[in-house]
Amino acid sequence: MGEKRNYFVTEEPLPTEELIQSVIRPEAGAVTTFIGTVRELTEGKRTLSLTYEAYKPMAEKKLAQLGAELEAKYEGTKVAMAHRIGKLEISETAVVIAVSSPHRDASFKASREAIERIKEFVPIWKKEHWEDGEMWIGDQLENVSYKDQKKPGEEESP
Amino acid sequence: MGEKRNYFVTEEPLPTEELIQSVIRPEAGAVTTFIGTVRELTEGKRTLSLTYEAYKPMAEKKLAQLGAELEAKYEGTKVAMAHRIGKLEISETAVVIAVSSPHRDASFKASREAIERIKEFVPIWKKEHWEDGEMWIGDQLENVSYKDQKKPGEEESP
Amino acid sequence: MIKVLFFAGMKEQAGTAEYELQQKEIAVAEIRAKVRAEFPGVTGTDRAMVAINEEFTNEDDTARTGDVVAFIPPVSGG
Amino acid sequence: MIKVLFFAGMKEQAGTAEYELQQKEIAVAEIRAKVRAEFPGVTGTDRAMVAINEEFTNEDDTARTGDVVAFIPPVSGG
Repeated sequence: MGEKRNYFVTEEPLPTEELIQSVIRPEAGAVTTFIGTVRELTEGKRTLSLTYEAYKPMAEKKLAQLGAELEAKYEGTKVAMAHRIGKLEISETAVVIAVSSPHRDASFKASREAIERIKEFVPIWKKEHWEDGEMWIGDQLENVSYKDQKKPGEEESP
Repeated sequence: MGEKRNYFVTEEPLPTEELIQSVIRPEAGAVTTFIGTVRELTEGKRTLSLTYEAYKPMAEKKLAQLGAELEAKYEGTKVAMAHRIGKLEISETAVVIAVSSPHRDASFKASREAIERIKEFVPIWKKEHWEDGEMWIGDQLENVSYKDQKKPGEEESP
Repeated sequence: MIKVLFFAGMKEQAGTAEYELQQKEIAVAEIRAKVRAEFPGVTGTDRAMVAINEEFTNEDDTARTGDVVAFIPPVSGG
Repeated sequence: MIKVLFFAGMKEQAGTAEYELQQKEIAVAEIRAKVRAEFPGVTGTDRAMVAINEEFTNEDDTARTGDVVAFIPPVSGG
């Protein structure tokens, strides 16, 4: 499991280079990074800005748990993940995931899984601001219900 | 196709952050980065350092051609790639690939394909330095022969 | 006393980020009912996950005095 | 005059990064034969790709005066 500083939620711009450096090691030959940026157009609708909110201590804890799980699942990987909160403009970075591994396959798989799973259960929410209104995303999806499901974050059987 | 500065070979440390910034755009929501670093151990053998050599103008041209091909194949992607040459120490960065796209799937696929194809046909070579000797890599692989094959760099049929 | 936290749209609808339950011990299903009664304008109290002390729970888990309960509506980070 | 470039292990074996062919026009297969004769200590002249003016070639492609030919042994960048 990575050091605490490898998993954090912050109002400051994300230190991409620092996160990459935090996973580089002599035994690693590959680092893959996923960076989520604020996209202007979603399904033809123009976003002006986003506001992210987090249940910060739980989000950091869940990021760390997810990182530890991925490090166990993908051999030789080291993971760092950070999410920004507050108001973000178009093209600003909302999330950075960095994964190193001896060989590239493990890093690609782990970073892909990391972003999928952050979107499933890490307690962070975004509000989209448009010219004609704003909305918390996620909440409007009538087909999303956690009830009567397994707890989010529980790993599927392999 | 990206600007010229998006594809280069240099003796200087690679500007990872700059390459990432060069592909970030309002219409992109995802950036994936692949960073190749010098690994200390390969199949149990300890590397002391690496020396990379390139046929620089051709390597830059091939990187640009590859980038343009990937941008055409994976919709909405923008690509930047740089390779360092000269002597590199353990954990130093040898190659950086950055790909942005509106949605993450295209970026992940394009960056994965980029590194695979760089290893196939971009004219760059590495010499490994060990305690007990050194060797140009690639050249010793008896099963690798370009003769009687299609030209490297030619795309497979989809 | 048990602290209850709201986030995102639920926080806006509730008009507050937190409130307090006076119970010494209360099951998750009951917490949902209490919140529904206290904040009729808050939608999604059934749909949200409930966390106790930063861990997701099942409906029959119980919060006790000193615990922090959080309603986690469908997330949208990343 | 046609310039021929060597890289990596081939350059070390040849003891030079480039040499010149006096031909006005010469096919890739013939270039390989010339280089083999001129540099008997260089291995991989058959195995290497040959590029003309920074593009990979086929065996029946032809280099002409002013062209730059490069032997590209199996690459190992990345």
